[in-house]
Amino acid sequence: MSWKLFWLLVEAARLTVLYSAISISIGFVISAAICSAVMSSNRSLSLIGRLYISFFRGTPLLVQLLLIYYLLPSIGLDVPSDVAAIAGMAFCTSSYQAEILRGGFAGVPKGMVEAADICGFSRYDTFRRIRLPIAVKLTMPALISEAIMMLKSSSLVSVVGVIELTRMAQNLAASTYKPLQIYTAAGAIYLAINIVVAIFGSRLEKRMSWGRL
Amino acid sequence: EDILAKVKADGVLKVGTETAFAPFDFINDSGEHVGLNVDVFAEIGKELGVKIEWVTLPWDGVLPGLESGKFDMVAGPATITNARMERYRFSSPVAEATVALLKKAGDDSIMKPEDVAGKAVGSGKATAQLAQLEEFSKTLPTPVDAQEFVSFNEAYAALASGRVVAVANSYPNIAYVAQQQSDTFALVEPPFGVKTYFGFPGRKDAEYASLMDAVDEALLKMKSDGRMAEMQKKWFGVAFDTPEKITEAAF
Amino acid sequence: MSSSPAIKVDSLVKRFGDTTVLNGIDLEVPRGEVTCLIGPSGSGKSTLLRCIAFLEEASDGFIEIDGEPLGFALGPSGERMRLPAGAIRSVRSRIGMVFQQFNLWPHMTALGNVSEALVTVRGMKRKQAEERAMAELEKVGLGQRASHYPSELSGGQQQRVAIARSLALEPRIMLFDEPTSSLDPELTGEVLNVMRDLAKTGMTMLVVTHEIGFAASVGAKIVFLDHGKLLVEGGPQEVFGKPRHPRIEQFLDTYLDRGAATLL
Amino acid sequence: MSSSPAIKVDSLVKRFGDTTVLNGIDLEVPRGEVTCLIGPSGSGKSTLLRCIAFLEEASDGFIEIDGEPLGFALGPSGERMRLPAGAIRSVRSRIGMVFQQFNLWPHMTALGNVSEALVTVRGMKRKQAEERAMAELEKVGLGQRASHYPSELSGGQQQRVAIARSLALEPRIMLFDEPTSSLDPELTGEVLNVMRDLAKTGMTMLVVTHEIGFAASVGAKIVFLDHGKLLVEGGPQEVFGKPRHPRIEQFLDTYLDRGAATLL
Amino acid sequence: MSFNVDLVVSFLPTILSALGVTFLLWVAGSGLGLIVGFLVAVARRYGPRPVNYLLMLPVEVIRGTPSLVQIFLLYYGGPYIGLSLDKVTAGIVALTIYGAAYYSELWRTGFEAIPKGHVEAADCVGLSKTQTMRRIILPEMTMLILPSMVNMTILMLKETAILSIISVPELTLAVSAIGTQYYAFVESFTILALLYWALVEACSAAGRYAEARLSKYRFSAS
Ligand SMILES: Nc1ncnc2c1ncn2[C@@H]1O[C@H](COP(=O)(O)OP(=O)(O)OP(=O)(O)O)[C@@H](O)[C@H]1O
Ligand SMILES: Nc1ncnc2c1ncn2[C@@H]1O[C@H](COP(=O)(O)OP(=O)(O)OP(=O)(O)O)[C@@H](O)[C@H]1O
Ligand SMILES: [Mg+2]
Ligand SMILES: [Mg+2]
Ligand SMILES: O=S(=O)([O-])[O-]
Repeated sequence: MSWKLFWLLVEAARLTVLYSAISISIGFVISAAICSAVMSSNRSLSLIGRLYISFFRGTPLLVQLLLIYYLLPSIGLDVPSDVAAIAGMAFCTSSYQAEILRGGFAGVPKGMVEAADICGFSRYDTFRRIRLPIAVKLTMPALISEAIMMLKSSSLVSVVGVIELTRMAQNLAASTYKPLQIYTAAGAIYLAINIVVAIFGSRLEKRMSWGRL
Repeated sequence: EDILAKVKADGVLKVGTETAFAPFDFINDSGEHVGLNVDVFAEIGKELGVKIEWVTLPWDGVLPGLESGKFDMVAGPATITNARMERYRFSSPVAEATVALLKKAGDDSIMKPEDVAGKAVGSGKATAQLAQLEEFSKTLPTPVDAQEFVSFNEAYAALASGRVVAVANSYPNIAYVAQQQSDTFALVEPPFGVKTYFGFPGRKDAEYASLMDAVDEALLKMKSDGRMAEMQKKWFGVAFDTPEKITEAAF
Repeated sequence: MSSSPAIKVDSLVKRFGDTTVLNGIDLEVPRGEVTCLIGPSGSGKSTLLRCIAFLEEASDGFIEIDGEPLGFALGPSGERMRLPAGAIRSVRSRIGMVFQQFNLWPHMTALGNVSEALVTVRGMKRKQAEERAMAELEKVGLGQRASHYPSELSGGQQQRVAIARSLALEPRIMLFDEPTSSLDPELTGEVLNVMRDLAKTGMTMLVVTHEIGFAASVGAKIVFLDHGKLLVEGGPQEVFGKPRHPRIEQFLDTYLDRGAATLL
Repeated sequence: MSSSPAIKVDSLVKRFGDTTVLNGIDLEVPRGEVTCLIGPSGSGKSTLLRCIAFLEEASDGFIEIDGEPLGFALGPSGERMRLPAGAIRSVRSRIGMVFQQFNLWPHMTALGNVSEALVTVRGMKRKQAEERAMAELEKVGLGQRASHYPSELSGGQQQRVAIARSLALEPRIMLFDEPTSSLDPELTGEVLNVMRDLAKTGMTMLVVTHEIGFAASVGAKIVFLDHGKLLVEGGPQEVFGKPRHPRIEQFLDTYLDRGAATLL
Repeated sequence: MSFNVDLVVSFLPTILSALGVTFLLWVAGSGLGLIVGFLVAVARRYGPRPVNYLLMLPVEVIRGTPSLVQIFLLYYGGPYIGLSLDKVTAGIVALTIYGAAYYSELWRTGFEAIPKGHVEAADCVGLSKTQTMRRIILPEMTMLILPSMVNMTILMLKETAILSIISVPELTLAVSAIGTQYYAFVESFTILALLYWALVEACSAAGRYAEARLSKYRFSAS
């Protein structure tokens, strides 16, 4: 395989990284909100959270992207393809992240929350400053896994016209008829990106290694 | 609102296609979108006096995109069949789509289409080409073992790795593959089965009629003045005779 | 207001499901002194403290802090009525609490633990809050350890950080729930000394403890709880001096039985 | 066999990386008596106990239980040799241990915690095991709480379940690592009575404790550990009686400081 | 856009049999993946040090590359090295390997969360390693990892769709084929979304049921 083709893959991988990074970050903010809605004692809030998760976790990302990109225009909302791609990915990953976090929240010792109560924290502050960081720490490996999964699922955003790594590989495989080489190269690029993510993740885990709770 | 009027007013014709369908649409070594469609639409643009704006999507997204108005028509050509004509309006045919076989280079056991009797032959799932292969199989002493793939690109991979001995696909596509990868693949002449054609799908709705008429008019002009034949030669190595209009397909 | 006790507990009842854990507690905690809550395991000491800290809502009865009702008050037609959240927060902010298990936040340094509420709750600037926190940590002898995480501190040090965290918010009343029972004796000493110093400053303190020695020497008032009821209350001489209530006698016997007397 | 001590520790060394935590311990724990292990924090008491329970593997030296080697023995050519797993399991099954933290299993009720090993390890029928467990729980005064999960029990109650869990297996030797550090005086007395009864039935006990009073009155033998070395050992009079070893003197001072003396 | 109900009805038998294939692949892939992942996690967490490092490489490579690429290489690349699996076997093998890598990390998260003392207590009362695993570690960590396990199992369902690339007659391939043949894309995507959603809901419901049964005790990390 020529360097020229490989470079085309690398160029496309830049989009993969960009779209993933943006949507995973946005997704995390959404997931924290959704997770607290689900755990809320307010029943309708909790129901909304659960429906959100049910929909975005229950249907394929492909279908969600198609809905955002192709169905919204029919109700007069024309979504550009980059916005559709990021929104679709962010909604999807947030539903998974919310479920992961929920497990983490169950592991936050009650005493930590009571200490915040006593110090006069509002529920929002307790959530933001105490429960969320501890829950994130407890579920860090799962969250990093989810980020890596999402990075790979980003291949589906080609359906709204973004030519990212997988799509470029498919295009090149179709014109060069050397799919094994092209896909191996694409796989290696994904691996390289994900190794960086994993290293970043374990750094983060170390930084959060204030020992056992 | 009349779409042709809108296109002319904007000065832009938006065309959707997928770029994994050589030699009609594909990405070349320099990362450029090239192929017969690109050349044909460049000419259509000249005829209509508008610029062409390409929207490239995977095939799964192309027809939904057409239906939701993301673009005005589709370039990625499709075999014109009666079932499909119920849903879309097709342009005047731009190439023959009759089915031929691709084999591994140096495979002497297959010299003519009939030689695949009793062997594993791949094709695209739910495609017109697969249907033709199955029809052809019935005429053979022992039927072929027809293997279905999610797209032709996987079928070629299966051929290269020896999982099938041949792939049935439209003549222009196969001829191009054989020419590009002469070390690996070879064309089995002649094509077989009934004659079918490739056309560009567009919408049947009334407001699109004027646009599709104008495109047909441009295509006919290109066919009559030889531009079409020239482009076919460039991309397929041969020129095809294509009818002016298909109203009733072979199946 | 200065005439009202720091804490006034009135007919407090707390049930968990079918079990009644506190069965009508009446208690006054005087201002500026140390009141010690003793009693056997399961008698409801922690529960009472948690009700006063409003970590648990009492099932019935009332609590007043500095004469102001906490959580519930008597309504116009004589019914028990929940107060608005704002009122609860304001009354509660006068109370600090130190737990048996320290409950330091593991993701913050000692300094972070102490300064966090100053920033988040009091809205102080981070820098200013950290200066205040540092001063608090120095008071409990931990200036050198400000940048350590809880997991890097010994139990006694962790508990002193927990005390500093509470004190930084300048509470008028401090509640302690067995602050030394998960500490070794040598470390216990550090924490009890900090508490003694605090008592000298005139802080109102309500302390659940098993350190009878500490209760006897520092407690101005001793309260003995048994089976969710307040059984005996009074100064250390009244409670521990002879003649004693038979239940206290029995309670202390087990203590003497441990042989401490033989040695000391 | 009856002439050998219940536990014999011979030149035991334990290193964690570069730090030597136990630095050549020789110790005999006599049968049927209570031996108390005291010493300042970090002196290696827990580590020694954990080596004897085979929760840690010693770096060097030997341990014998009832005259049988635990974990390691001297090989034919004089080298230290690891014994097969089966032999380790069999020797180890004679030992029960109660931890400083309760270490109850949070997903089982009190009854489940106590009966689990009876079913899983001893192969008893569930029903029979639960009857035994129930009896054990009643001995520590928790018959009423059998169906509660650890999170629903007070600290004191949790520790009592942990003790019952150990006793249910009828070990021949019991190791206690500060078993009463979260119990109040009254319950400590009950538990210590159980321990005394156990000693009378021929149970050998090795107890790490900060309850100097208990050590002085119940311990037939007192062992003082300091910086990973055995500093003083002997009967309570020898160790605590005057004149005392200067290090012991210093150690005891920290206790007097807590003010226990003012009362008792 | 219009929706052709008759078309969907006429293809119901094809759709249902494809649904069956998808379901089988899902159950086999995630079931085997769970087991293999568990063994990998146990070997990494409780086995000798070198085993941990030895297994780290394949786990990270599998987690780091798209399943599409893995399946493509296994099925179309396999014959070049004499490994000619049939498509369903290749599909299940690929899913199992892919799932095992992810599941093993979840299992490991759970192992890490168990306080050491709880395992030591089991050790002291004579529970063997397997008994400790079965009776103490697994039940105790369930509440923490159950939501992530359900997540992953749902992702495994979606991964089965990738097997269309090696022509396994599963749901996505079958339904999108109807789309290709009749150009009925709205219909096919709607059907796909509904069927996948139904399977996912069944899985989440099972997860919720398990959580409800297990939440009698509150997981405590102390
Ligand atoms: N959340 C709860 N649900 C049910 N029962 C509870 C709960 N919390 C406490 N109890 C019960 O209430 C009783 C009193 O508990 P509390 O913790 O107040 O006792 P305590 O006097 O502090 O004991 P200790 O000295 O052991 O800490 C105990 O019997 C306990 O089991
Ligand atoms: N796993 C370990 N790794 C490194 N150092 C350790 C480990 N366990 C214990 N230590 C160190 O060994 C020394 C002795 O610890 P040990 O727990 O035995 O003391 P102790 O006498 O039981 O103290 P305490 O009274 O506080 O419980 C301490 O300095 C401790 O930091
Ligand atoms: Mg208590
Ligand atoms: Mg210790
Ligand atoms: O080993 S025990 O936890 O049963 O003491």
